[in-house]
Amino acid sequence: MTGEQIIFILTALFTLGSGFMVVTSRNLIHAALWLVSALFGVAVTYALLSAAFLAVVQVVVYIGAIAILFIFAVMLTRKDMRDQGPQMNSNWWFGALLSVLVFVGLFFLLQGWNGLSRTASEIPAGFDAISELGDALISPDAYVLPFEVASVLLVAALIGAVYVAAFNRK
Amino acid sequence: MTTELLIWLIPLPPVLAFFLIVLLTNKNKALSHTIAVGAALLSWLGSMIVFVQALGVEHLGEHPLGGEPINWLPLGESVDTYFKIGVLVDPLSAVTLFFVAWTVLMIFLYSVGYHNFGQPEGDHDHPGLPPHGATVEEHGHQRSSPVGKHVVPSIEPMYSRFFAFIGLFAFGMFVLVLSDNLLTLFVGWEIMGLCSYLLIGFWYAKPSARDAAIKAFITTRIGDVFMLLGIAYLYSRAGTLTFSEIFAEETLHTLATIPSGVLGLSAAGLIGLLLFIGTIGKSAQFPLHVWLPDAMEGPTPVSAMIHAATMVSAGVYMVIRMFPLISLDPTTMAVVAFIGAFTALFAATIAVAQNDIKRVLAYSTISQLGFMIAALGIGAYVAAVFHLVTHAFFKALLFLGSGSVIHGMEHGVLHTGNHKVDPQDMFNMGGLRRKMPITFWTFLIGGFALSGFPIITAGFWSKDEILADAFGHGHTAVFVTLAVAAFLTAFYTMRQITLTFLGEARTKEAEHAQETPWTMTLPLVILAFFAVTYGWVGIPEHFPALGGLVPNWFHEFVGGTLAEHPEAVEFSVWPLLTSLFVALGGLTFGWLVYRNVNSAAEDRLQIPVLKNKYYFDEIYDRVFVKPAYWFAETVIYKFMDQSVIDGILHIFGPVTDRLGSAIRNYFDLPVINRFFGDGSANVTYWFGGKLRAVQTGRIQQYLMLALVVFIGIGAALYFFLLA
Amino acid sequence: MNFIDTHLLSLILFVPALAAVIILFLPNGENKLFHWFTLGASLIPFVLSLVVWFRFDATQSGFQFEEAYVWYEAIGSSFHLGVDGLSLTMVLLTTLLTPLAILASFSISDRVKAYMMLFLFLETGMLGVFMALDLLIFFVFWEVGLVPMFFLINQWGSANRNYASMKFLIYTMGGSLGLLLAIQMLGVLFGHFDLVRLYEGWNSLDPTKTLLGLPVSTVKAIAFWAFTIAFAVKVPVWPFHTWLPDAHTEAPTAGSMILAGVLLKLGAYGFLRLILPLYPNEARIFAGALAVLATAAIVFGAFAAYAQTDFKRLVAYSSVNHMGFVVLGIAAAAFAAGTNDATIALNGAILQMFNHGLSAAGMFFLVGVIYERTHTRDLGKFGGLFPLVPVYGGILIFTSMASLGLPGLNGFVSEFLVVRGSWPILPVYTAVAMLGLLFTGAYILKGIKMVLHGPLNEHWAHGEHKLTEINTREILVMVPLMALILWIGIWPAWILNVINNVVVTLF
Amino acid sequence: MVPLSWYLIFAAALFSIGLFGVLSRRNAVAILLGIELMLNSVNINLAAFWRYGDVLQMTGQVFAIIVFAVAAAEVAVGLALVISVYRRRNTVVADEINMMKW
Repeated sequence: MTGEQIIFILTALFTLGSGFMVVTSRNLIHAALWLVSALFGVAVTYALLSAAFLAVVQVVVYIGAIAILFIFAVMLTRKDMRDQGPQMNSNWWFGALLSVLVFVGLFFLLQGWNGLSRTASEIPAGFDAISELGDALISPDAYVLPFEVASVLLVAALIGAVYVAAFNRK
Repeated sequence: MTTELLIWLIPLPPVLAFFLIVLLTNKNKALSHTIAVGAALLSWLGSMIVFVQALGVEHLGEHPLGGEPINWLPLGESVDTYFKIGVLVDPLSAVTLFFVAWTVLMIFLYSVGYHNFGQPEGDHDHPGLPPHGATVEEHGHQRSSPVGKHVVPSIEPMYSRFFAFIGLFAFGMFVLVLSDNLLTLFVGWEIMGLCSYLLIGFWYAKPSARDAAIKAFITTRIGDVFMLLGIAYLYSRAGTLTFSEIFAEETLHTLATIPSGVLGLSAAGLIGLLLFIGTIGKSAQFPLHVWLPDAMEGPTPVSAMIHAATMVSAGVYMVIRMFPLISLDPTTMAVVAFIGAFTALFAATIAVAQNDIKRVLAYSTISQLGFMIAALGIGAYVAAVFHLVTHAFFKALLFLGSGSVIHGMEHGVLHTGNHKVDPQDMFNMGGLRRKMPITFWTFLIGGFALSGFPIITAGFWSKDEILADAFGHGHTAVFVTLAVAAFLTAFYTMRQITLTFLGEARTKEAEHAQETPWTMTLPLVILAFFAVTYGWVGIPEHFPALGGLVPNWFHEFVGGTLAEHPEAVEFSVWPLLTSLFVALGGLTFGWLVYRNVNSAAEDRLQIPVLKNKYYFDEIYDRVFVKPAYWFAETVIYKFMDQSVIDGILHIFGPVTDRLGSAIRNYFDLPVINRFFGDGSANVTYWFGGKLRAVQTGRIQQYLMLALVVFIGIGAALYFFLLA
Repeated sequence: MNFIDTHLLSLILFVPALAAVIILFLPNGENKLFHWFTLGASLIPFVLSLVVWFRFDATQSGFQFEEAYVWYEAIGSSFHLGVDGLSLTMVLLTTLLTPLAILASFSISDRVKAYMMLFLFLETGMLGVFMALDLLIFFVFWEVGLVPMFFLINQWGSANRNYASMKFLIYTMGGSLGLLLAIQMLGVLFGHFDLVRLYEGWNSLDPTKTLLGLPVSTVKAIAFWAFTIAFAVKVPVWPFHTWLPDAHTEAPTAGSMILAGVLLKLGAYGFLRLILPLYPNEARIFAGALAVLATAAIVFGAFAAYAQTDFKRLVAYSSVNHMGFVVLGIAAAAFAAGTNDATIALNGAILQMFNHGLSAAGMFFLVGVIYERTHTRDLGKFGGLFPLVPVYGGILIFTSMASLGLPGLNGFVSEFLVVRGSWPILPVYTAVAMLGLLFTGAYILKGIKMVLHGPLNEHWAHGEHKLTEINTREILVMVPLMALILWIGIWPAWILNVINNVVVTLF
Repeated sequence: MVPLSWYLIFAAALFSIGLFGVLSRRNAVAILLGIELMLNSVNINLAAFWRYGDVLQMTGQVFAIIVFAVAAAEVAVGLALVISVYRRRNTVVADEINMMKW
């Protein structure tokens, strides 16, 4: 077992544990904070995968923006924060069963796939993943269109969110 | 102008007058009667010219005037099949034309006076009712002081209309006389029928006049319908309706030999019989005589005279015209003779008991027409024509005379103002000879002619000829019947004269009767002239003393109409004696009986059965009119149409309705609607109701459900497809 | 002009329909405009049909002014128009009566627009039947004529109009059901509906052959009866006549005029156009039955008319009576086709159709005139009106006499020809029919007696009920009718030439 | 070396946990949290396939970036909705937000 493997396993366990806490903790603030740690674990995973840019974006966008947004939302819906009743609905067991089923199903599917054992390809010398990514995002031959669409989506979401949440609406 | 064209033109003036008066001048009385009388005068003039020219033609019977007929109706493939119409003046039409032209002109002239032309408008006169007189104020010498009120006859409100009608009537008569074929003859015949309807019903607001008009039209129409059949039959068998072609020898021969299949008659016999039924209607012979007495409801006596003296002659004219055809079958001839003789006697017996001055004349007309028919039935062709002509003159004279009498009486009624007195009832008259001398003398002449007063009157010669023919040809039964009828004729004529003119006035009104104006008396005088002189053209050759003085022109001339010139009957003294006896005896007897009778109650001949005309009107009403109406209304309309046919139809409605609702109630509703329609809806509804629990609105449950399905489908796909 | 020359019949046929469409776009409520526009529009076909009449060559046999257009090629039907003497007479009658009927309906003030449109469509429908030389077209127009008349009765009729209009519609529809089937059968057999070619092909069919699995004679007999019943209902032949008094009585005046004047002729026209030429043998076999029905129509029609107390109903029944003579003539002609008697009978029958069109239209109009003024048709409520309305009275008597068949007027000529033609062929029936002729007189005189004659009913003499004289417009309606009645009565050759020619060549 | 399967199984586990959160939590905000987990697991997969596939093709990373953007948008709108609902109904319990039922 290599060191990398050990690091991966630790990271994965940490992430999954945090995720488990996200979905199970009674206090929503705690859940949000557990989310932050789970996202952090995912960022580490990106780093393990040599996707440095993704790891950075994960930290900046997810942890820095989205997680904070959650915390704000939790605070804005304060009443439920105090609500210490059951955080699970009555069908939680069925949800759990389904989740396990999904996991088992996925696992089962993965078992039958022959590409599982492949190893990571070598990164060529002088390969600059970030600039390649930048090129791909803005190159007309590549993904400029989805990129632009994503930006439009963000603008729309921005306006939509403001509109929906605006206070003085009747 | 050629004679042919002139003949064509003779009927036209009266019909033009009719249209002119109806369309343009009906408001102007003087203009209307001027047009009408002028038209009659023109026709008269044309007729006289034609008559004189016809006299000048030798063998007129074989070469009648008339010229080529014209094509009227195309009836088939070739030109030959055209129905042609034309005019014809042969001896028969010539003599008829002569009396028609004269009498028509006289009627027109007489009408001017009769309808009180020149008199003021009536006080309460109303169109459709006879005029009731007008009150005028008589002024004395000082204008401001009226001497008194005075009622005078008032002018007829529908004066112009009357002249229009008689114009049309004259047209019909001329058409009838001048036709060279049976169809146009029938046209004229029917036009006269219409006019008689219009004229009898002239005072249409009087229910009696209105009903009499209808009765006349319908009764004659019964005859007409048969006649139309006869014409159709003749046309289909002979292929023509033109007289000259029908009377061609081979045509007659064919007609006489074809059996008709009815009563063993030959075609000619059946045709003759059918045509004769037309005559029975038109000439008011038994059993269709009932209309003529009622026709006296028309304006007295002008239209009455039209019916009695002119139109009814048309019927006789037609059988005389068709004599060559009718004489082919002895059975038909026997029927004709029987009907004629029977009617002659039958009508005479009724006439005896009538009190209305016009009704007596009406029945005497029926009776005299019976004489002619009977004469024809025994083959006395010339005698029938002769009597037709003389009768037309003297009967016209009598009717006009009676009209004059009534008119005079109406003067009296207006004078006394007692409108309850019937100016037509002879028992209200008496002694009029002093008040109305011209009327009296002319009426006397007419009456004597009717009775057959020997030697001087025309009626004697014609009637004598009929009796002589009957006797000479061995028709004893006819001879006896006619002799009795002639006796009765003389009797009731004298009764009429006695009651009307002789003796003393029986009422105040009769005392105040007045002679009528010249427009009425002038025709009387002219007709009286013919009533006397016309007989002298037909004195038999072998008549004692007189025979041979004047040639028997009439026999020669009229006999020429027939292909075979009829032989004059051998002279025999018995019929002469008989006719002398019945005429003189009847007259004397009548005078003897009635010179002292002063009221209807004293008249011993007022036998109910005679007075009521053998109850024919009542019988016909019960047997034909009422049942016909009952049949029409109850059987045909109410029962057959409304109950049976409509009943059947109305079954369709409910049946379809029931069928429809049955299909709806027992198939559509339960099967289609409830089972399939509502059923599937219910099933869906039920499922929906059950499934709606799923629709919780909770997003997580939806998600779970979606996942379940997703997993299920995914698993299924995996295991069944990939494995 | 060339277009007009070559499309005369189409123009006559479609000008009314076109005018009806134009009326649709005229402003509402302008009653006068509608009146005069419709009158003008209906005069155009009349003038054109006069042109056709005068250009028509009576000496030629066959159809003239023919027009044929592709119409429904798949089933072999073409839009084929043409006239011969028979149809031309009827076309002239239609185009003459329609303007008069429209003039007569100037007194209508209720929904004038719809009324006038229906009338024009009605004219197109009727003309189409008379002109069609294709069975399918014939049937289409046959039904087209039905619909406007239904609405005219149903919407503008008097009290019992619903019943009458339904009876009219259902009866005629029921009759034409067989007609449609028979036409379809002919279409299936021959692959086309062209009448001219059918005339040639139909009678040359081999009688031993089988058609549709049935012997030819059976097929023919079925088709014959289908046609006969359809036309018999329309004529109407006794006992299919009871729709007629109802429909005529309830229809508005102008509707009755057209109904009696033209629509009844459609049935008789069908007999002459289709049955006699197509089924001479069947017609001969069944002529006796037809004659019985015709005689029944004549006699019972006259009796029923005599029994009426409703003036309009009386006139309506007179139509049954008069049309009976048409059928009698047809029956006689069918029985002895080819003989001179048959020719005469048919001449009479066709002329009678024309004549009855004139006199019945006139009579219905006159009834309408008095009904408009008094609002009653009960004969018992009139009486002695002659002094109040002398001109009307004169016209009524004149027209009644034409209806009665007085010689010198038109009815006599045709009735005489029918009697003359039928007597040698069907003597017994003709003799019995004479009873009807007698009662014709009785009911006509009854009508005159109850309306004009007798003591004056004071109700109509004074005050608000005072009867007013017939006005100029109404006289104008009657004048052409009366002129023709008199003209045909005195000199029938002008029209009989045309009729005679077609009778000689066609039958 | 870490085999690809480890990443995939890790991502699947994270996905299932997120799914469990989405299906089971009462609080709407918590549901959104679960969604974030699921999105992240997807991103892990994308990155892993990039790394274990053709490195020169940047498709995986590009998609991951786009998922970031979508996630941001989703969270923004989702939270806005939650807040809006909270204001109106005074609750963020998903079970109580059931206006959409029949």
